[in-house]
Amino acid sequence: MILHFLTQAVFWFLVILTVGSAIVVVFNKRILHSAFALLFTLCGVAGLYVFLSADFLAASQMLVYVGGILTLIIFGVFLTARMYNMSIPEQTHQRFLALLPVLGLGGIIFYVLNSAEWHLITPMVAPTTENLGKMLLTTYLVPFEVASMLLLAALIGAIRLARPRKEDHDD
Amino acid sequence: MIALEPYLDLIISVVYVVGIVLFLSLFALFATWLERKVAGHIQDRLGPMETGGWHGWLQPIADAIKLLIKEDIIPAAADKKLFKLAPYLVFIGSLAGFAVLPFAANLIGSDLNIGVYYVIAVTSLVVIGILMAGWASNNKWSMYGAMRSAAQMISYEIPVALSLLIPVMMAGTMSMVEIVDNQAGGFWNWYVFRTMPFSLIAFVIYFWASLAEVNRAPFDLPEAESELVAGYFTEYSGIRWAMFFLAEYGDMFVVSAIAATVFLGGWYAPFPFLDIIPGPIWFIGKTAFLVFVQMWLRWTLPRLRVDQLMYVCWKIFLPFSFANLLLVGLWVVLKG
Amino acid sequence: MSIIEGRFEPNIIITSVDALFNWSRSRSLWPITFGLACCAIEMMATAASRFDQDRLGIFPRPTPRQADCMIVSGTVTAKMGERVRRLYLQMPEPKWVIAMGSCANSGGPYWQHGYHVVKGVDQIIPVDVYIPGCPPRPEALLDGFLKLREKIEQCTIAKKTG
Amino acid sequence: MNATYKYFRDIYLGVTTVSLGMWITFRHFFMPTITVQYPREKLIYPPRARTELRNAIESCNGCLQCARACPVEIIHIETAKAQDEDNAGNMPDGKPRKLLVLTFDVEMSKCVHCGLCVEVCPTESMHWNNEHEHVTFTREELMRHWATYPPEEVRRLQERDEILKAEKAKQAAEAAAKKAAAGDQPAPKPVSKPAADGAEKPAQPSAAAATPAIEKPAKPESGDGTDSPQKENGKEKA
Repeated sequence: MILHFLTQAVFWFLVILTVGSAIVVVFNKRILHSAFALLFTLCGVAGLYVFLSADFLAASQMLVYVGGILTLIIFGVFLTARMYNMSIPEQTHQRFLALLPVLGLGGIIFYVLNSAEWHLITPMVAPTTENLGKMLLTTYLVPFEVASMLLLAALIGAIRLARPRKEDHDD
Repeated sequence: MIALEPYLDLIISVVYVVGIVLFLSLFALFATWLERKVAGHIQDRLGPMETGGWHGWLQPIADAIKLLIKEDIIPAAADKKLFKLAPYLVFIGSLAGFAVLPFAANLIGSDLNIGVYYVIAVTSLVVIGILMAGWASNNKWSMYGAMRSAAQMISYEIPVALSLLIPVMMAGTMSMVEIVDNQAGGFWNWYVFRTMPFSLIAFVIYFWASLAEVNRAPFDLPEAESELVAGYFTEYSGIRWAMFFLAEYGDMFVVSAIAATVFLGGWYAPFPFLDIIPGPIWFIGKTAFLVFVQMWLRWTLPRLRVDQLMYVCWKIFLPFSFANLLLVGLWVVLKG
Repeated sequence: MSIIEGRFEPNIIITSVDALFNWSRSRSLWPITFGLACCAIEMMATAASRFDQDRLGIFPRPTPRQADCMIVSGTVTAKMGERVRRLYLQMPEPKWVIAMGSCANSGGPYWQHGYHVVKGVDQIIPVDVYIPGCPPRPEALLDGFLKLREKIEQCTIAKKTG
Repeated sequence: MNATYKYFRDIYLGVTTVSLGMWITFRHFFMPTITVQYPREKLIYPPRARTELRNAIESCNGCLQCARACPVEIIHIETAKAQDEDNAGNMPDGKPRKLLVLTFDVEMSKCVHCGLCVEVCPTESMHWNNEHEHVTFTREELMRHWATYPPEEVRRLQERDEILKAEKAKQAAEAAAKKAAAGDQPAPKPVSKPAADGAEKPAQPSAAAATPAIEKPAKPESGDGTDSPQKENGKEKA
């Protein structure tokens, strides 16, 4: 009873954390506060993954999104001139025009949510890492390799951009 | 009287968490004392002597009480919310690592099957906390310290992860308990001595890179007092600063404990006949020895420059880790 | 501390809490490291192996936010005085100041004709302990810390200390 | 140098030098410490070490040489001539004490520990004390008062000295007047101090005025500091 209640409480805490900080991300005027609020959104999502017993995914979420992408965003904010205290204009001048895509997108999402078949699965306690690894290197080998090629290309491109030019610097 | 049976797990968890927090605080306190003694003796002096009876052992207690009752300054120009939040975030990041440390076969917070991966993941919380502290202080030194710290921790996460993959590959699991169980029966079974010299190189790379992870000398650029006052915690005083300090020593324990777990046989004794000494003592002993080596290194080596730091990471540790990984992978495959 | 200031007579609880607090404060005096002149060399010598101020729990800190006391070691010029005062104001309460050497005490050799020297650091910040000497030997600085301990031990949480 | 060679050489040097450094600190870890645990053990310095400045007032003859030598002018001495009624006793060298040291104040907060006062002291009463525990809580405490006379006694002795000096001045003026009346000297010297300075030259031809005139030159030697105005004057010139 208490355990069930606690589980529920943790779940709802995670939900409120995720959604609440996501709202802060969108509506906060200071861009860096938004970036830091994103931390809690990402952590909340990681917590929800744990509820789905996708532990590897949860840890990856922390490692990649919190450790990598969020840090990158914060660095981007830090290193952009005059961005520390830049306030984002909140008023929009075309509210009615904006309402159309919002309603359209919301309708599509609502339709998808309504028409999808939701399989309620019982959480598995078995390790997921082995299955994940096997599937990545067998069934989903092609998308995996395509993703790694993309990342490699990005890496090489970044190095190329960051390198000093020959005329600037010759040794 | 309600039946305690269903809640036993819960109660044990709560007790364990409280115990870990206590252990972390006590360890951090006496690690500061040990650090000052080690520094003293390396420099032919004594370190704390007068406070408390034997060799100034009450020194950390006096420091802790003083920090607790010190004025808590929040600078007027600081970003107050983030300024208050940052120490907790750093502390939580450090504490979360303790959840998977196997003090003994059944004395572990949670034997996750992704244990090693989990530890690497939660350290990213520390990075965000440090960035937050540096920015919220509204101080250029804090800012530089935070950016250096983030750059260094993210860079060094890669050699750390690659070196940790070697024992993971050899054990075929990421669960801490299983990794340790694979090293049972004498020190020649420890992963640091198997597949010589690859795993030894992996251990050395892990240990050095973990120094950078926890901002210890010779990689203490983020808090370099000769150039950046005190780095990201320049503006922190009293108990908030103490939390950063606690987190730093907690991190030292975590990285040393992981090294002890995956390379040095965890709670197993070096010789089978010494197994009568309980596991937690071996585990904490090995960890404490590695913490001692960290201090020893700190008082031996000067601080590196930023470019040297990055050179060591990207041009030495990274290629060696990759080569190491490949060779150990071959070894594992060929051995079957 | 402000909640309980001036509300209680000294009683058994107040005095024992005082004893604990004063013990911890006086045993863990962390000075902020900055040297102004030649006295700074003796200050460093005090921290070095021969005299080892760490024995007494004196542990230099790089930032004023973590410091408990300030060693004004050397000539305080009018220009530097501003900075010294700012560093002092940045330290968290409770805080103490040690004036080390003749220049910090009263201008030293510059007391007569030194147009550029603050004639004693106590003109800009409150000083608790004066150490004469030019520069004082490490023993004198250590003695200053010991005297400062005596002063700290008279603090009480029941009333504001000066 | 080949880049590859340099790369591996750097790694090799890094590993070996770090190991060497760790070996050195490890050895120091087990070496005996050289710390002097100050409040319990104290170093003894040679007698001339500039430790704490002290004046043994019982052997001070009030000659003011230290005050003149002091580069920061922080030694303030006032003396009075000893009379028979004072029972001033003898100096440590056995000669009778000529001057009473009424005040001997040193502003220790300004002292630069140069040691010049110790060098010039003829009686070695200024000395280094070989102690360090002279830390104070207030700046006023750093004003060292080494003379032992209570303030009212100081005032009484100063007044007595004034009276004696006024008498002497009167005698000198009288003598000068007598001399002027007797001889054919140009201007009479009515005031004491110019008389003291100027009396030497005109005194020589006249044997009648010899007695007071000889006393006068003797005065600046021993008695430049007999009273404060004279002392102040002397110091200003110095």
